[in-house]
Amino acid sequence: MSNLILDIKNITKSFPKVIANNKVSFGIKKNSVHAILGENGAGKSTFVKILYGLLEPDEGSIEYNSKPFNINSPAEARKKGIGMVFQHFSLFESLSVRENLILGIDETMSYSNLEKKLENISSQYNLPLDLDAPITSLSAGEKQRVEIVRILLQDPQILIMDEPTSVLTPQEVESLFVTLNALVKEGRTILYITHKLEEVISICDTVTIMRNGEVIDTSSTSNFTAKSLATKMLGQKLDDLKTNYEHVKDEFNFEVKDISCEFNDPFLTDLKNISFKVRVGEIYGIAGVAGNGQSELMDILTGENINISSGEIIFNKNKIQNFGPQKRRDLSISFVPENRLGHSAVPELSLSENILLSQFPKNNFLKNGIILKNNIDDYANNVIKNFNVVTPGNDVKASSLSGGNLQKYVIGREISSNPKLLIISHPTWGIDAGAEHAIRESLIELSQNGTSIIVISQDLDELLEITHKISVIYNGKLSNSYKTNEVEIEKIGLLMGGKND
Amino acid sequence: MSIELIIGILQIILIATTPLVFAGIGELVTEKSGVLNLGVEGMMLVGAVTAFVTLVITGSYFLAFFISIFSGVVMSGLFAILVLFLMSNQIATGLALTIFGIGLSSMLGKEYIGTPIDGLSPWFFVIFSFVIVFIISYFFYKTKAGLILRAVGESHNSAHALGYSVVKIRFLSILFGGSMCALAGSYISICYAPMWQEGMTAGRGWIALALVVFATWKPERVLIGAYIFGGVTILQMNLQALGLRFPGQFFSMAPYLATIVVLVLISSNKLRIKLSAPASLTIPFYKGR
Amino acid sequence: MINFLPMIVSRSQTSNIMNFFVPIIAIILTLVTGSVIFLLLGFDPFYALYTFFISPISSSYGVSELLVKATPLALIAIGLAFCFKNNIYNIGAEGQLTMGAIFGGGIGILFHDTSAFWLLPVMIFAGALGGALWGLIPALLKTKFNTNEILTSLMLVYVALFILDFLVVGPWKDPNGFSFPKSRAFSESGRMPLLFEGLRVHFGLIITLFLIFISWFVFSKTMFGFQLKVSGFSPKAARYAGFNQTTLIFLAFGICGAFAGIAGLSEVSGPIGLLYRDISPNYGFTAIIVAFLGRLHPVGIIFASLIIALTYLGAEDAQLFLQIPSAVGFIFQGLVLFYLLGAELLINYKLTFKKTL
Amino acid sequence: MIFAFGSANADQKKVGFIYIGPPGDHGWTYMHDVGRKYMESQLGDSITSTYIENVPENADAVRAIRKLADSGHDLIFTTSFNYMDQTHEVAKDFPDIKFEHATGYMQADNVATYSARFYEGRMIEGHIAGHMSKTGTIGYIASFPIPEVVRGINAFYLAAAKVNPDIKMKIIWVFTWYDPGKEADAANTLINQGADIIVQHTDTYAPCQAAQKAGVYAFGQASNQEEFCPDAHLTSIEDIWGPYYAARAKAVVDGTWSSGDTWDGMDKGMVVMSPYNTKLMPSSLIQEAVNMEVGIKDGTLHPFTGPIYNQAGELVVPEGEVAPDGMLLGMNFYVQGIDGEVPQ
Repeated sequence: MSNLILDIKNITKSFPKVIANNKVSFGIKKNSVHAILGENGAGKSTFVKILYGLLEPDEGSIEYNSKPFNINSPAEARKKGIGMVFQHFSLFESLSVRENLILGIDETMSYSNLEKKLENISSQYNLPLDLDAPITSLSAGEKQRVEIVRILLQDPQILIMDEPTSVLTPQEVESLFVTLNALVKEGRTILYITHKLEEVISICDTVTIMRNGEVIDTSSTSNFTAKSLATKMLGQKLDDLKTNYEHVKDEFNFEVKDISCEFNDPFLTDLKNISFKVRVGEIYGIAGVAGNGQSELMDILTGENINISSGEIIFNKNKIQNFGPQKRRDLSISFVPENRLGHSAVPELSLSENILLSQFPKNNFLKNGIILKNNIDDYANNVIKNFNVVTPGNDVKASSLSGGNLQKYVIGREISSNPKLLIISHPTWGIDAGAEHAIRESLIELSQNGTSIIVISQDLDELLEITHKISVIYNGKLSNSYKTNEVEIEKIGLLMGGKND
Repeated sequence: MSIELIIGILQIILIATTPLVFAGIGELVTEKSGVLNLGVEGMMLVGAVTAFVTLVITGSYFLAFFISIFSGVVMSGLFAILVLFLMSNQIATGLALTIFGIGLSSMLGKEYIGTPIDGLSPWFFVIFSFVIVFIISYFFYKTKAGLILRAVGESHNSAHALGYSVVKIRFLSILFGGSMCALAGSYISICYAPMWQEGMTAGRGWIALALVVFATWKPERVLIGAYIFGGVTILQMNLQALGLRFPGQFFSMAPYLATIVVLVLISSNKLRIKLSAPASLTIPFYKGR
Repeated sequence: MINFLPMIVSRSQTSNIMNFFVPIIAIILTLVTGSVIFLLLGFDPFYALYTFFISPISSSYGVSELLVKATPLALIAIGLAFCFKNNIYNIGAEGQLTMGAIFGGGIGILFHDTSAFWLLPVMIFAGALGGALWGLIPALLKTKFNTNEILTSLMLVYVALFILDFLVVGPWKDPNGFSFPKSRAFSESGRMPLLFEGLRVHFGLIITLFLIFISWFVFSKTMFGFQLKVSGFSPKAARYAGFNQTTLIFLAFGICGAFAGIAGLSEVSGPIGLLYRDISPNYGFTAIIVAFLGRLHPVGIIFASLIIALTYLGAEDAQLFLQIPSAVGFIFQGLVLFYLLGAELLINYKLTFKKTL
Repeated sequence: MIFAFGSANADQKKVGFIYIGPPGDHGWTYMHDVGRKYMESQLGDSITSTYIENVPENADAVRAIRKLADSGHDLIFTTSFNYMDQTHEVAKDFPDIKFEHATGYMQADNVATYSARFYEGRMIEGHIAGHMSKTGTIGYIASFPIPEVVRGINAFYLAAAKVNPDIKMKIIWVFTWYDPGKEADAANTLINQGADIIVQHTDTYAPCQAAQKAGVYAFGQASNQEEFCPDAHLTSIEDIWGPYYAARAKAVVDGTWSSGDTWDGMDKGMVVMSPYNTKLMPSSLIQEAVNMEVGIKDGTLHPFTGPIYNQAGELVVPEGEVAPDGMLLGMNFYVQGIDGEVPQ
């Protein structure tokens, strides 16, 4: 008998353009926290989807407690004692917590039994829940709690956690770790998927490092430092990015004054008295846990929503709060919203056509409402060339590009129009390390040329890396701003958790 | 107005509204699972003709309803295969189903127009229409299976991630919708106006579709919506019969205008629609992402 | 375990070859199924198909009739394309057609004894206006009250038909018509000129081809067409771009209504020449099939309108020569649309056969 | 494309029919089809006949009519009012083909018109209703406000009021010829409002069935509907087109056809009352009805005999006179005593 609960052998899975998993093999010890570490696009998600029965591998096999493990669906996986907490919660927003929990149980269970069991779980692992609340009213941390409780109801042997901390405040991360430790103590095994080095060091026993769909190494975490892990994970050393404050001018060219916005909609977060100022050439970061009003604020900054309750937005002395996106672009403001597919780009249209989306009033693209295709193609080709977008041409559908390439293309489209202010949300969400690096570099370069940039991001590391100033949005309120190179990370963590100064 | 008159009017309204309730609740279940089937009228017609023809041939009411419901399953199954497996546009496919149903029903019924049958008393079905609404309501809000169905309509990706078979659940919901539409049709040709005539459902399928929005996807409210429409239709006839001097065309328009007005009133509260409409409605589910 | 079930895989570019072949595949499958149906009904399938699809257009008169029937279908369908591209499901074109006939026909009745060159253009304009106004009601309800346009546009069909009924039995009835439900005839200058002596194909065809050309230009070359497309594919991207979606909805409904209105007017001022209750054999609904069958593309719509028109003509010939019930025409329409929608999968996805574990 | 017609005999004449509905509807189109078959049986090999069903009353009708003309038909019957302009449009291109348009009022050298005086039957129905109604309330289901329907209502009322001056008519316009559900609803509504006799001027037998179920009386429409509602059915007005069709086809065969306007009634057998229901009606009343038929046939009895007043109380037909055909043809008002107004 080995002490491996899972033995993965030569799992291969390919998609039309990419081999997502190439002969993945490693073992997971019983009663441990096992990390799978890798950049976005390294193949972690594909692997866990195979393990959980959501995808079928092309080749390879898995042994579970030394027996062949063949499953075709998550239901079977759960029956065999494997549970999974998804990165993007698989919750039903308009249903209640109770209903969501019931959906996670396979056997039929009477309501009274369910509630007894819930009480036990809640107290045992310190996971309090309001059963009647609709999911949409919960914070990200609470939603994750629902996910975890839903899985614990099944009493799983293996718990897969997919990037569990990406939407949590540092304090919530702490309490998650307490819960995970309690679970391991009981003899459960945790498979922890992440790209965050510190988490691997602090909580995991063993780590499997993946890159480009292949396993690079599996070893005890005690053999690694954060730095050595990073080197293995990234493969090659990327230059450190340098923020410097020298080029930031003293004058402000953008100001948000006391903006409030009431939506009267449980799916949205009301914005309360938001104020901040941005200097010429400054990168201003807005941190915060997802769902605290970022997208609502973004809509107001871009002009997609101009129905604010009160307040002003001033750019170069123009009051622009009533301007739509087009009028703001006329003033040389550019935007890149979070979602590439269907927001900043139309997946069904060609790259060329996507240029027109935000650039149509400029650059001689139109003559009497008629599209001048050649000029657009030229612009598209320049973006592709200058921003190293990997694509067969400008006429392929946007949806056919990888996340990183499309994001480079979208950001390149905006930067190429020489904006005086760029407002960008989650610039490197869900893309590979190389593209991430390139995008951050180009943002820094842009600011050095005198463009002010506002970055909204949940990725605190990213903000710490590139911004000059940082503030935190929590429950629709924006904190004071701090110089990024002076602020303590604990301070930001507290602000993200709503502990105000 | 005397009590008898009012009771009489209510009876007529009950009889006239019942097919709308059947078709409406069937479509509601389909939509609740995230699929919009605009083929209601076509399925009702095929349901009506198969019931009638079966009754004429076999003389068995049971077989008539059984075969009719089976025809609804076949018709909606055709739709389900197209939208679930071939991922076709739900709106276009539903319209195609209606056109196909119009043609098919008049083909099947050609030889049977004007064949006399003994109509069946509507009252069992009138009561059943209320029962089925409450069964569906219980099913949705008190059973696990109903919860799963709602969850699939809410977010097929989450439901899939939890291991529920989105396609299977939608398939069954579509089949249930189809069988209820066929039942509505067979009620029309066996109970309501016992005969077969081409196109005899006369647009009731479209009204049933409006009812679902009316009802903001809540089963009990299908009843309310259906009875508002049925009520207005019968009341305008009563007003005409009382000799009110007003152009009859405007009386006949009343149910349609009332539908528009109520739809406007209900949907002008955007939030309510957003909260109650199945979030995945009309969005095809594509597994191999 | 190895199985050979096909897998569905998304294509990086929509397949142009498939774009062309899919409608042809659909038609072939329809013909095959049609043969089976005819066989089951006890007819020689080849002769039946010949009667259905060839014999109706084997004379210049037949071709002219095909065009007469296809003209309103194509015109309404191209109008619907403006809506459908924008993901607006206007299924009330029949009502907009009726209103166009009422507005334009109203002018024709008012000037029934006028002979002037301006009469027809004014009628066409009024027809477009009437259709557009009727189309704008669901647009208004959708943008202002968030009301589902499928249902409102449909309800308005019934309302329009009752209004037409009211007018032809009431205020607009022919004073010399013994109270029959029909209006006076329009004057000769209020009629669509015929294109060929002795054939019914009329100037409406030219208008339709012109408007289809304009629509093609708008869809493929102009910013407005681009806006419709973007707003149809992803409304959020349209908002990001700063397109005014309310305006787009109004424009799409207005254009569609105007086209349907012109179709209605050219029907009453073309082959009919007056107003009565039953001016359209459901052109407004059939055009929805045409629009989808033509894949919302102008050229596709032209072909689709001819095919669907042929199913009607064929159904008449099949009755006359083979005593096949007229309903078979509907069955063919349903079938061709089913096959098309099913086969459309091939455009956006491809099937790959590979072994799986 | 005429090869579909392997005509056995070169002299054989071909007769075509354009139908508004399906021939099985047991209403209007059904009776035309019965007439067509009667014609075939009478004329034997000297003719053949075909029809096109479900032809909408719009521009499509022209093509359907022309198709009949093109495929060698010698005589074409177009059997609904709104085929009028279409019939004339085709007829002027085929001067050698004879056309017959039902219920219209425009003739040409090769276009004759024909219609039946259904209102004569309404008079008898009214008379029966006046006797049979206990509640004194008649329910009348009307389709569209066209003269033929209004004429029927007036003829019915005048006869009924003669028997029972207090008789009341309740009229529901359903704006369809053809929606069984709606027709049944209308019948039930009328019954609920106290009508104990249902009269219909729509095409399906749903009203008669509703009356049967409710235990009240009903008159059928177009064909004998007794088999659908044996305990309610008093009589029906039957449209008997067969003899006319046979005569006109014969005229074509003989080469004696000429245009004209035929508006025949009971005297020529174009309007026939279905057998009176002996279970429900006293024999004396049946005898009265039969006597009325005789009177109508020999011209001593006319449904619109003065004095007739309109709703405003104006005398429209003076005492002792009968309404001229011109007035009947375009009748669009209710006579005095009927509640409500003609929709227009």
